[in-house]
Amino acid sequence: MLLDWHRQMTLIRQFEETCHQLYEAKRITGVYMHLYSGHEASGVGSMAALRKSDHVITAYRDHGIALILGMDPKAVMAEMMGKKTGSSGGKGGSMHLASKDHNFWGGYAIVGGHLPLAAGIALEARYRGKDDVTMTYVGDGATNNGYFHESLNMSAIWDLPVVWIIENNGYGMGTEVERASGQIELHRKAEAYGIKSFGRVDAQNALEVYAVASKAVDYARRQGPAVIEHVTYRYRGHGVSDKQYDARDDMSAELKEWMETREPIKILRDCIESKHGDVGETLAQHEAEAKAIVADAVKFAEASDLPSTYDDLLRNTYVGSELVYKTESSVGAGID
Amino acid sequence: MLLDWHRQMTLIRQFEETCHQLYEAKRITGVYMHLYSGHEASGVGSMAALRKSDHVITAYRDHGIALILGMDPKAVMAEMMGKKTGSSGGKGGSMHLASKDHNFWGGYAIVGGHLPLAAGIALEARYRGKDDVTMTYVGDGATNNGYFHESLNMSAIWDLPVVWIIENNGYGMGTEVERASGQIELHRKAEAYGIKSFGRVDAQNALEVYAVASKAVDYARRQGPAVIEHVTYRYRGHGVSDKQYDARDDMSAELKEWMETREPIKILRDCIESKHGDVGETLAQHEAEAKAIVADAVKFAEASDLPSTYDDLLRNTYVGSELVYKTESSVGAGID
Amino acid sequence: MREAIRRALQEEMRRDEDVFVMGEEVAYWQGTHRVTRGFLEEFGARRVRDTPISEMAIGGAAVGAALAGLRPVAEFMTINFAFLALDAIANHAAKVRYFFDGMFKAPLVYRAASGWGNQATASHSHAPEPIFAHFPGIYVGCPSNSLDAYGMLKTSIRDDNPVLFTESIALYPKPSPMPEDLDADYLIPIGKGDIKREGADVTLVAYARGVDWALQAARILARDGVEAEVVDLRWLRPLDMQLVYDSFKKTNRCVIVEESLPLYSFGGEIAASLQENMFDYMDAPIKRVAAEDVPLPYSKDIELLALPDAQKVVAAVKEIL
Amino acid sequence: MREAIRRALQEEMRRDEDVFVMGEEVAYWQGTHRVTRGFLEEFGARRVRDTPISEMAIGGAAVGAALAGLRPVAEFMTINFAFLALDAIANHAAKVRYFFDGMFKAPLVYRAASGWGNQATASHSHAPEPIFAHFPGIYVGCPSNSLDAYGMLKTSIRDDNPVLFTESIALYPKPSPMPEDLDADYLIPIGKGDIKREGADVTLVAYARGVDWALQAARILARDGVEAEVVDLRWLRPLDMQLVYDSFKKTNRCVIVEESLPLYSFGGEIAASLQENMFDYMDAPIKRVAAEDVPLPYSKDIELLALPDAQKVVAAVKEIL
Ligand SMILES: Cc1ncc(C[n+]2csc(CCOP(=O)(O)OP(=O)(O)O)c2C)c(N)n1
Ligand SMILES: Cc1ncc(C[n+]2csc(CCOP(=O)(O)OP(=O)(O)O)c2C)c(N)n1
Ligand SMILES: [Mg+2]
Ligand SMILES: [Mg+2]
Repeated sequence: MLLDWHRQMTLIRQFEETCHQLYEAKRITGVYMHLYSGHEASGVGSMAALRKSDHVITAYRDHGIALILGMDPKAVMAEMMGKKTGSSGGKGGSMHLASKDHNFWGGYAIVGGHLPLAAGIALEARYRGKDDVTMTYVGDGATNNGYFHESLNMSAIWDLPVVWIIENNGYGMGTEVERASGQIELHRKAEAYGIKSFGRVDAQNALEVYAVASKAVDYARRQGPAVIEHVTYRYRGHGVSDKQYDARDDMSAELKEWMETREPIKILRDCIESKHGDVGETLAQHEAEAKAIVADAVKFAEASDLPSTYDDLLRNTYVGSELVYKTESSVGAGID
Repeated sequence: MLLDWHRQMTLIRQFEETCHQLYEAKRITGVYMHLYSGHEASGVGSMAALRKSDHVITAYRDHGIALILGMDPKAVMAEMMGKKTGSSGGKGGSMHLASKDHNFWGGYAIVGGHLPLAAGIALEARYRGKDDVTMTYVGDGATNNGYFHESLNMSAIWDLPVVWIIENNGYGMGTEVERASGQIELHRKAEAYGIKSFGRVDAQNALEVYAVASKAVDYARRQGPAVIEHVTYRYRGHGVSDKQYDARDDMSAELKEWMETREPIKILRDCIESKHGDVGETLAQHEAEAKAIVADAVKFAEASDLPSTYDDLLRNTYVGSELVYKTESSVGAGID
Repeated sequence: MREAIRRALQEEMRRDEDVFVMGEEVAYWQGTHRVTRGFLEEFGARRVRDTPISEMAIGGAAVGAALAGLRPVAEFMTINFAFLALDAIANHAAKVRYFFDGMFKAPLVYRAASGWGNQATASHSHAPEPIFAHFPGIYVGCPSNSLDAYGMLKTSIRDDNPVLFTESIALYPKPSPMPEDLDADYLIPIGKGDIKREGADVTLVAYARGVDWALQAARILARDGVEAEVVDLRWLRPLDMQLVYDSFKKTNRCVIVEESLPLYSFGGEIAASLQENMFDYMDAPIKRVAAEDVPLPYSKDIELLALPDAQKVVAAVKEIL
Repeated sequence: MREAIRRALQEEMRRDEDVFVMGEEVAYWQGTHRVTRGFLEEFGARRVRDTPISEMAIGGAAVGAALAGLRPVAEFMTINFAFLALDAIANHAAKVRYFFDGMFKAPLVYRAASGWGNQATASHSHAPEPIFAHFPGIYVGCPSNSLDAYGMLKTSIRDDNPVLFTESIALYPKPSPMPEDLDADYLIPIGKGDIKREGADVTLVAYARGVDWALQAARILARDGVEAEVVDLRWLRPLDMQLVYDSFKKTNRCVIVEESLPLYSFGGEIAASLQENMFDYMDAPIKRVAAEDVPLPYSKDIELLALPDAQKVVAAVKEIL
């Protein structure tokens, strides 16, 4: 399992750093792309606690989630470039990845907007008496939005099987948690809803993440909503158009420290080695694989076509309705 | 002081019960009127902790608040009837009472909508270095709305001098607190914002309310936001168009019990008597006064005119701008 | 109209186990407007769900439940409160299919009581259907009588797209004819308008409560020998403009009637399309009758001054005859 | 235009101690669009306030602070996020004066970056000014160049009414002329439109970024000897319709240009008023150029298909010449 985690995390890092380079090189365009570099253990460790029939939903920092679920890196990279072959046909881009086959419901761009969707998805499970869990990722900054409040409360009163994972990477864009939230231990917000909190986890350590997530998922399956706070860090700033690291030395110093002392891939590697001894070769192989996979993905994406017709533009605004409508019948008695 | 409280509470009860009768008699029209009967001690006890320069804001259950502040019952009753002489010129009605002279900012009808206004009003005090407090009343049901979350959090990070008083009367319309909120001890929601909670108070007892409110007001003045939960009950249902008491026996039984065992005016009367001995005459006098004041108010209101012209309709949509505008000057160098 | 809506909803819940109701006071309180009266008893708390006062969550949870395969009918107690759900409605319900290029569908219905004129005061006095209909990705239906409400709501529930379905508060108590042998599959196609009265002299275009005013005005005008044709668009999105064009070709005159505020609204859209596409048929300017352009007051006489009515429609028609 | 807005705001904050800025990332981050660059340093954290991601609270706290006597300039990072504040804006800021029949005033400005065309995807791709301008009680200003932005923002800050002031993202980097000796009291009256180009053959009505497209189209048309008059309304509420009428009396032809979605929007309102009031001057149908009626996509070529541009304006003009 640990080796597989390493493979996943290596792939994510490779994918994200490549996206960064492609954006700098203007081979990926647009204004919004938020990378998961630094967050890898948060996603990998927590999603390892899920089973196939469970559900996943997140915000715009969604590349890592998509890859962990097993979405094809080709289709994901093609989506970055807005290609027809992209996982969302080029309509959604970086912020709107999703995969029906993986119960991955997306990828949303309005802060907090996906949280009530998570409640609704979990409601379907309760409604049908299934015990599938909806794993929901939400940022620290988003916890200050009304959507967070209303959604967590709804999950509480309806005992919905949601695991609310607060990915606390210290910032909402340029705002530190301390300046945005009256409660800085974000997991304690669960108290306001009577939701069980599984506390705060060092999310640079995939094993710790997994241990807590397993408990929370199990609890959600059997009882109701759970909250976990993942303490992590973003390596590439808020998003690709974020130039704050150049602007703020304190941030780049902080970043340096995180990368040196709390690098998730290194932490995982260390504990793999402490368990299995020297696996250097396998791990090196993962990196080689990751490079190859991402290189292929880029090739595939760049070779694909952009949607270009009016038909491409209009398609899927609505479902074509298959209803057969009867004609109106004759009219009689009054009714209010 | 206690005698004055009794006078206030008696006046409110008389005013509200009269409003109820007038509505039943269709002498007050419209669809929304939410009475403060049963809540008297909550408002009287807490506002006794304020000083003249403090601010007050509430939702639509605002008659009692207006009267406690000393608004003229004539103008308030005229507002119920939508008269020109009403405190809001007939534009606002029951849900939109306010008085600039009393720093009473209203009376708002959208659940939770007044909460960020409270934060903004308190911000003005902080901004100017004044220590005036903004006393804010909010219902139990409203605490489940996004407005509540965002407003309390904002008051916390900015250390705003707001006392958030949750008037928990057990219901939001027909929904019990238990069915609407994951956290049923509403004061504990303060935890989510790192706001100091002054706990839960029996708000049928004006003295207990006053004791806690005084501490909270003092804290808000010197430090920052405070939360208090007032446990109270509504005697006249949610609003005048609420026919639930006829529909639900459990509710009317519950009401009966509250009126018999926790009647705020009786509780106050008992402790006045335990302190000052027999004051029956004075209290009877209060009732007589209240009847007279309200009867006058009704007479005044019914004798007043309704606004009726287009000018009445349009007036005060905007402030007539007094700006003197210069003419456009000639154009030169470019600027982005 | 209330009974027809209640019946349609009840029959659809009986027909399809996936259809459920959520909203403020829909269950124990029996619905603020009594549309879900008896539903809790019949369908139980699993399918008739009271929510907290959380419009953002109501709006968004309906999307999630629909994505996952249910058919939520989410009620906003009044459309005014749906302002708090604009993002959930316009940015999520209406776009979730497009974001992912058709990967998902969101078969949901938002129901909301709409309209004013009962001294509800400014923040509770709106008929803002055109504002919501501005956004593509959702349909907007606004019935004007019982039978239409029945057929339109059934269609809305069965359709695989999100629908905002508004119900004029003023029409709830109004009785209107229903067929004795009403077919439980009586469905009114989305986007299909209806001629509510035929006439050759002027076209009155309206929806929902506006149709009432238009029909009253038509009766008054008939006394003076003026025959008005009343076009009930029924849906604000998609718009059945062809029906309006065909009527206008005959009458060459048009007055548009709505309960909403006047600016950037229904009247503007219809008038603009008409002059753009029917220019050669225009014998007179197209007129608009709507609310006065003010926040609406509590006091009853001035509120009535602001409210459209048949007389205002008649006056507008007379200006262009 | 960015610099002009920054300068106007900075000068007003220097002039009046009661003017302050609040919004997401306006302080330490220097403003997402850099409009408040340097403000934290100059004015300090008391007057330049970062907020949490709480649009409802931003919208409502501005109202409270204004009621209490301050002059907040509250920024929504983009207008898309103001959807979450529709209730605070339309039901509170716009109505608080009316509720209480003039007892209070709310002198505040909501600033928001607006517009699309940069692959921001559907939920972040709106220019919905007309939706907000639907509601009486607030003014809506939408400048098209630096000098207008400067004068309009100053007026908005000094005026005692609430104003929604939107800034086209596409115009931020655009340089446009400013007077050398610009008067710090240069104020553009609320509701005053402006002729941006004179011409006798056709009237192009626009605002904000639409003015850019109209002016480009006018230059192209001039090559074929067609002289277009470009009317920049500048404010969507109140509307300077007289300016449009006067131009139309001369040209008898009109095309309306906007960045917004097409239905229930700006083009509809202007076209409807024109045909209603200028019927006798109409020589051709009034045309509308707006976004395509779809949620907007990420992929760049199809996004450009949906975006209005000068060529679309030219084509519309040619249809009615
Ligand atoms: C409602 C809303 N307001 C503002 C934004 C702009 N915005 C995008 S991401 C972001 C910060 C979110 O921070 P956080 O929740 O901590 O997530 P992170 O980016 O750190 O993963 C903001 C303010 C938005 N997309 N939606
Ligand atoms: C946003 C919004 N949603 C719904 C309503 C309808 N409504 C009016 S009062 C009310 C109940 C509020 O209950 P609570 O906050 O407990 O206050 P109380 O009436 O008990 O004093 C509701 C749902 C509203 N006015 N605003
Ligand atoms: Mg963060
Ligand atoms: Mg209550």
